[in-house]
Amino acid sequence: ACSKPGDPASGGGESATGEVSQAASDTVEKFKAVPEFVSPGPAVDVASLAGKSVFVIPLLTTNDYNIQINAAMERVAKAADVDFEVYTNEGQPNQWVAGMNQAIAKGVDVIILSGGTDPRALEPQIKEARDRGIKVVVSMFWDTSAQFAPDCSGLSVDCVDGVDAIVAAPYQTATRLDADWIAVDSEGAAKILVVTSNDAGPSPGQEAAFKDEIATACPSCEATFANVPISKWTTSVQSTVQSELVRNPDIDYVVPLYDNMASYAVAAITAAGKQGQVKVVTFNGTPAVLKMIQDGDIVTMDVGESLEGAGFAAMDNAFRLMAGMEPSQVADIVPVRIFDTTNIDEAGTPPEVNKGYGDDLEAQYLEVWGLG
Amino acid sequence: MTDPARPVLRMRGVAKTFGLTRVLQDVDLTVRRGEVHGLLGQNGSGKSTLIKILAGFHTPDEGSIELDGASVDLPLSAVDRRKHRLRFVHQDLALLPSLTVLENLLADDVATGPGIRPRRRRAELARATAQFDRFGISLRPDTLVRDISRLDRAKLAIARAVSHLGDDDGDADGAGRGLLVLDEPTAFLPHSEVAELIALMRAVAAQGTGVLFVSHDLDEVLTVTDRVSVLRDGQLVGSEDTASLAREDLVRLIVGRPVSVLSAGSAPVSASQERPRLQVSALRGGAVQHLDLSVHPGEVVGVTGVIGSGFDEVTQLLFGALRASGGSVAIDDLELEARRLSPATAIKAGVAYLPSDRAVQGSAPSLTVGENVALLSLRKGGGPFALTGRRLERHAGKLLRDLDVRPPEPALAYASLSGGNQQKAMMAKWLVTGPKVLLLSEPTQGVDVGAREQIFTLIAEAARQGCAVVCSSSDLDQLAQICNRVLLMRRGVVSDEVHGEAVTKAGLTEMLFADAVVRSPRATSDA
Amino acid sequence: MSVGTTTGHDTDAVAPTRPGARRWTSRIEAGALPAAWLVVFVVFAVLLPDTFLSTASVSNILGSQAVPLVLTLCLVLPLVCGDYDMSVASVATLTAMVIGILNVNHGWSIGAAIVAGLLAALLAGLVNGAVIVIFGVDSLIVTLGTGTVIQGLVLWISDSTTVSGISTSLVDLVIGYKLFSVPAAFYYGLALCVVLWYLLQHTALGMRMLFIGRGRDVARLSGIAVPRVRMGALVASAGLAGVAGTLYAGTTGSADPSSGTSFLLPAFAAVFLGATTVIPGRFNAWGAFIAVYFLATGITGLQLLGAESFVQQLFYGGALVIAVSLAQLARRREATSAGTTS
Amino acid sequence: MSVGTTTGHDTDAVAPTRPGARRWTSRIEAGALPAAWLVVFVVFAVLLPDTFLSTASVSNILGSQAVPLVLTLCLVLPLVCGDYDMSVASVATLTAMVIGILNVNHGWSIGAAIVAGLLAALLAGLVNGAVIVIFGVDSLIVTLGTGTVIQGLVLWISDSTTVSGISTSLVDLVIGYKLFSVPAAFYYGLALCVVLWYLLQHTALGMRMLFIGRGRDVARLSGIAVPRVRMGALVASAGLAGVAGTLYAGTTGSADPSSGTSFLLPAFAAVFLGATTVIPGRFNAWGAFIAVYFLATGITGLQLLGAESFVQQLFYGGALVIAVSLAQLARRREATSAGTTS
Ligand SMILES: Nc1ncnc2c1ncn2[C@@H]1O[C@H](COP(=O)(O)OP(=O)(O)OP(=O)(O)O)[C@@H](O)[C@H]1O
Ligand SMILES: Nc1ncnc2c1ncn2[C@@H]1O[C@H](COP(=O)(O)OP(=O)(O)OP(=O)(O)O)[C@@H](O)[C@H]1O
Ligand SMILES: [Mg+2]
Ligand SMILES: [Mg+2]
Repeated sequence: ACSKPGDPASGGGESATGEVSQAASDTVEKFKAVPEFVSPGPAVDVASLAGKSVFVIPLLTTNDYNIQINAAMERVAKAADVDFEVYTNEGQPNQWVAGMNQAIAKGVDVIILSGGTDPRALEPQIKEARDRGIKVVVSMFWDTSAQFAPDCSGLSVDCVDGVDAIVAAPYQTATRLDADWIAVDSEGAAKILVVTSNDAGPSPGQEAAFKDEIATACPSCEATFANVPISKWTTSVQSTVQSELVRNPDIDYVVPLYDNMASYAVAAITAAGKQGQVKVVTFNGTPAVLKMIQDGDIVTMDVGESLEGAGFAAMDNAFRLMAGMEPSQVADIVPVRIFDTTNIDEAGTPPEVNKGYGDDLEAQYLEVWGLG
Repeated sequence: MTDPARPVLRMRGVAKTFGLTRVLQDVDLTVRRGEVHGLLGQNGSGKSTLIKILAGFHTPDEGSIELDGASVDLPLSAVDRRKHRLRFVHQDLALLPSLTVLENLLADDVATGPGIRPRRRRAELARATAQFDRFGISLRPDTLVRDISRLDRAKLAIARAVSHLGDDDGDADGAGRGLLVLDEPTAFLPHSEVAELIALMRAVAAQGTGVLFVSHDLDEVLTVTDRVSVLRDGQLVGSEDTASLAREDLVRLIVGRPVSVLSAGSAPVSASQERPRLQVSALRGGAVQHLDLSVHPGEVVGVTGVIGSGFDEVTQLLFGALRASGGSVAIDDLELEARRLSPATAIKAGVAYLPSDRAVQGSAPSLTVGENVALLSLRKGGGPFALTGRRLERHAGKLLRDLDVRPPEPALAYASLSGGNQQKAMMAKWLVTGPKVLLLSEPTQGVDVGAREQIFTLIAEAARQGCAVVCSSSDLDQLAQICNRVLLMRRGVVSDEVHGEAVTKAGLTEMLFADAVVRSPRATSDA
Repeated sequence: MSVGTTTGHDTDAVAPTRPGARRWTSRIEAGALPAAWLVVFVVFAVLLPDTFLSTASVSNILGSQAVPLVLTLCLVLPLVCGDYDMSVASVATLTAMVIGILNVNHGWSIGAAIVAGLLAALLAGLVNGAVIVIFGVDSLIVTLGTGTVIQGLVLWISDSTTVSGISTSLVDLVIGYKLFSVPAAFYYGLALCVVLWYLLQHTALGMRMLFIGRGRDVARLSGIAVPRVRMGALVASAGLAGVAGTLYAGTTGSADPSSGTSFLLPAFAAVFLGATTVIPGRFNAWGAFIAVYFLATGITGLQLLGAESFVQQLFYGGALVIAVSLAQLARRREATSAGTTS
Repeated sequence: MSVGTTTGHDTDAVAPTRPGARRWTSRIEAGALPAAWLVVFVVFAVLLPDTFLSTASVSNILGSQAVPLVLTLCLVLPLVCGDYDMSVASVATLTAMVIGILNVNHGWSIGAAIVAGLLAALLAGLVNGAVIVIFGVDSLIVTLGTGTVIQGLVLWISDSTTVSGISTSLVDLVIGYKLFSVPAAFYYGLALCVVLWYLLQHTALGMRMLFIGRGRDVARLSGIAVPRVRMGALVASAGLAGVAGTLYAGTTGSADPSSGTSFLLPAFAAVFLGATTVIPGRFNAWGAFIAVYFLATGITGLQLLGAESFVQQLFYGGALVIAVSLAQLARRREATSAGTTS
């Protein structure tokens, strides 16, 4: 029932040059709508967890993305009367280590590595946490496509022994949506530049997903890829995009994988005088970028993810672990939505974070937790 | 028009302390229009400090200053200095080595006034050329100051100071004809140039400008000044008419006691007749074309000459501070190729070298006296990991006391010692290594009469213990006092030699300025 | 503090020469970087005749470097006076953020927002100047500290969020309007170069700054109001950083709280590289200009070649080291005979 | 190049006094930072008696700063000699990455991987030293350049990905073993402090380095092998950066290609802050130690208080500026009358 991007085309059959697969059109339509609530699993008796403690180590505490996720978590933790603490840091693995040590020393019940904190840089500490009986949830680091097994059995890639639950991030889902949307929007004739960032964990997987999706959704579309390391976003995204536009003047879609690269891509297009010819399509749904859809004609689509949803899902797993239950293993737990000119106003004017993913997400979670 | 009777400068009750050190106390000083006024005193007596107060660099703790009869706010502002035409040649010349000659020349002109006004490069250049012609300076305006000789630097600083004094708009709006302040300008100058400078001062004074002149050379002072003021330990011990003073009176005023060495021609240390300790053959490099020289233990050999003759490079070449292009150097039985000499090998061979540039080559002024003095003796501790620390302070303290460095306090910053004491501390640094060969370059430049005497004693003492001493200097008086033998260099070769009884100031002067035809270098050098 | 990070002192031994000779090598030295630029340009022009030589590519090279150029230029002023300013990137971010917040969130007109942003920058410069000049503290550490404080302030006022939707009139002013298909931003940088060049090379004030940088005490003895000029340079540097921030806001139409700092080290590299050319041995505006565009030309060429990003980094770092070494070699060539090895 | 970034020169006039007086203010100055540390400690101890004063928290403060401390210490060596090394953070990343790749991807034993990582670091140091000392190029720009090259190399060899799963025996060596519940890493940093302190304060070599930094000419004329010592300091600095990289790899059990660079500016801030204490006016090991832990104490206290990120930045930057200004004020107190306001 719930088809997602990447599912084999259900009805479209072979697509010819200039054609778009039916699956892509269907997917785009589906994801333009308000996402439906996906239940994380059986009900949890959260009231019995009062007084337990959750410790969050976000990727960093100086960006809006993590701040919003933290805020959502904090809200429900308060509702559940669970101790909640966020470890402030600037994104250095060294600081995360100190955070882990702090949490372990405090003897908290659950540690949530939230919003991109790399558990691979914390293996020793995660093992120590396990030895002390502290549960570890990794949220928004691994992609939905990753298989997950707590003991790493049968997993080849990237598993970290001692992680008890994950909340998968919709990176590749979103990237596939980018591809599908472009296929539909261009009516099967897009020349696409994807700006990747190989040193961002999910980027290589997203690149592969984009190639895969565009090949099925729009065989006649062409995609090229350019890599800009995270540390060079400020100084290099603009010139890289501009150079690529020079190299290949036919490019009409630029896909920076993440919102944080989008403004530089916009600057490149403006500076090249290609407003109206080249569109930017990206992912994250930060209000600043959604606003660009409202304001101008360069950013035309942004796949939004509900940061509230990510926070709730992480807390849901924390609750389950504290209650001694199996963690939730629903892959597509974080709501995702396509925002383009047709539905952008549902995100608010000006757009607000968490708006546009349905109004009752929190209520529905509270119901699962018996707090509703 | 200003009243001719009004003095150019009147300082009253000026006092200055640095931290807890009283450097100037209740100093009254008056410089009249058209007079050359000598300011004398031992190293550290406060002369330069007084001058830097006039330059607006230091703020006096007490006291007042009148310029052309009008009292001025303290610290003296650049505007007042400009208005009353105060011009300076500072002790260290206050040039910036990394900038060009032209830029240095313009420093005072651009220092004040509206900043955004455009520079008129052609006019600047024309003025510079005129100045250079007037002072006989043959320099390209775009040469860096660090690339020119010390003599040229001194001339440049003097030219810069005097450049506006001759302008004709003097005596306008209450300003007088100005004051020219020269803080030891002659330290770097050879005789002929000193004579020119004296003439210049006279000429400037004749226009009605006051001249304040600092020097340690009493003969100069007696020659040129109309009046002198003497500072001792920061206090003014007297202002007198020069005419009323004999040389001995001056010395007594400065030092507070009579100094005997200065009065008589010296009795040079006698050289022993063993085989030479230092043997130099066919040395060349820098401006030196060819030099053969042998120095016996206990012998003090002076090298002098005019600027550019290479006399001052002899010691640098012998130490490896300047790389030689050929020749050989033997110290006792150790033969060394001159081209291979480096300070490290020279030191290992028992050579010590006191450079003339104390602040840059001789010391690290920001480090302590103890560290500066002990740097070399560390090597004797064996290996790179000899312990320092408290032992260093004790060791250095003893050295300082032995050489009467005042204060003998190893923890002080080296820069806070006065010039003479800095030089004594440097002597301590080298003498403790027990050198076989002692190379000196202008060892008493800027050193007062008292300290000068002590340094001479140290040199004599080193010679007595078997050191071979080579001293390059342009100070003939000094050479006459310490040397057994003096070589005169001309165009890179030794052109003449004086020994024995002939080593007197008069004898040397005669040799230096004799219009003698240069004889064959081989024949005249060390036979 | 005597840890001292004076930039103006000469570390090298003297390189004595006859004046004629000095001229000659100095010219080689001055020409090393422009020559390298030319070589890079020609190589890419041959390799990529169609793309690299196109108007679009040239306009890309010129237009995309306005922010780095202005940040590099603003370092010139304090460096000439012998002071470091490590806070410029943070100040630029502050200005961009103030403009963004006032214009977008508080509905100020873009003009008023820019004025407020620049005032904030100047205020930061005043604080730098006061602590450095009045208290007499080492500039490097003070500006590292104030830079961090400003970074914290930016996070505070922005709530750590990116502000987008800055008035398109600013965007037009910066990259919208074009002359010879090169965005306006380039001409602002160029104009600033001209101003700085005039200031440093052709006014009394420029010479005062140079004197201060090369010898503070000597400058004072010459009657230069050292504290005032140093202060002025630090304030001007912050003000220009504010201009860079304005251009940055105009380029992306948004202000984000953290990205600006990545401009800092490249700006330092460029300003030091620029000091090897035009007037070798001195920080100068045209040298900075050439350095920034030399590096940008190489990077853009590599991008057009499709080289990976690590190749760009290798080029960037390698070009820096090699260009400086070459300039130094030209200078040392004749100095060797003087035996003045370090 | 005479743009000169010599670190050893004193910008301030000397403040000579009678020995007694000098000692007294010098002691106040030296004590300013430790006193500030104590104040910060006491404030948080009072505010957070349970959490801040716990063994766990103290051990966390001590243990988590090993990498920053070692990076700060490795800057001391070239700075004493008057050279900047801006490549240390990149070198540390390189070592961590070499260890990760060889150990994880190529199955080398951890010991062999560490040796290879440290050799890579030393090689980087040799390149730095060769270009700076032999070619005589300005250290700041050279190391900015080599740092970028090394960063590019790291991206290259790692394919821009994080390598995880480094042998647990390294992890145990770094943070597994504990003494008084403080991880071993802290004691490595401490031991390094002792070694550097001994080297700089108690050996002839240390004094030679000091003379090279403060007066290269006098050092040369005193027979010191200036090029060799400078080279040595740069190589040692890179080697210690390699040690920092090893500790980093051991702390996280992984190596990522980009996070290391964020250590650079904090390390510079700490080493300059450290130069205001213990031996004011000189870069020194214990000063660096105190500076690192002073800042870490404040930051940890704020974290435990739950203060927001920006508050930490305000503290960090503010503490830096205020501590340095206070130390300077103590020194100026008596020098004021000298009128040496430059
Ligand atoms: N900036 C300063 N701070 C502290 N003490 C200083 C400073 N400048 C000079 N002194 C001290 O003041 C005293 C007077 O120094 P000054 O330079 O005026 O002596 P001088 O008479 O010019 O000596 P010389 O003949 O050697 O030039 C010396 O003891 C010196 O150490
Ligand atoms: N380090 C240097 N840099 C540039 N030029 C130099 C240097 N040393 C000497 N010269 C030049 O070489 C020429 C000879 O200088 P030298 O030092 O040999 O003269 P000198 O006879 O020793 O006179 P002085 O008394 O000035 O030292 C001078 O014109 C001088 O400008
Ligand atoms: Mg004096
Ligand atoms: Mg000479």
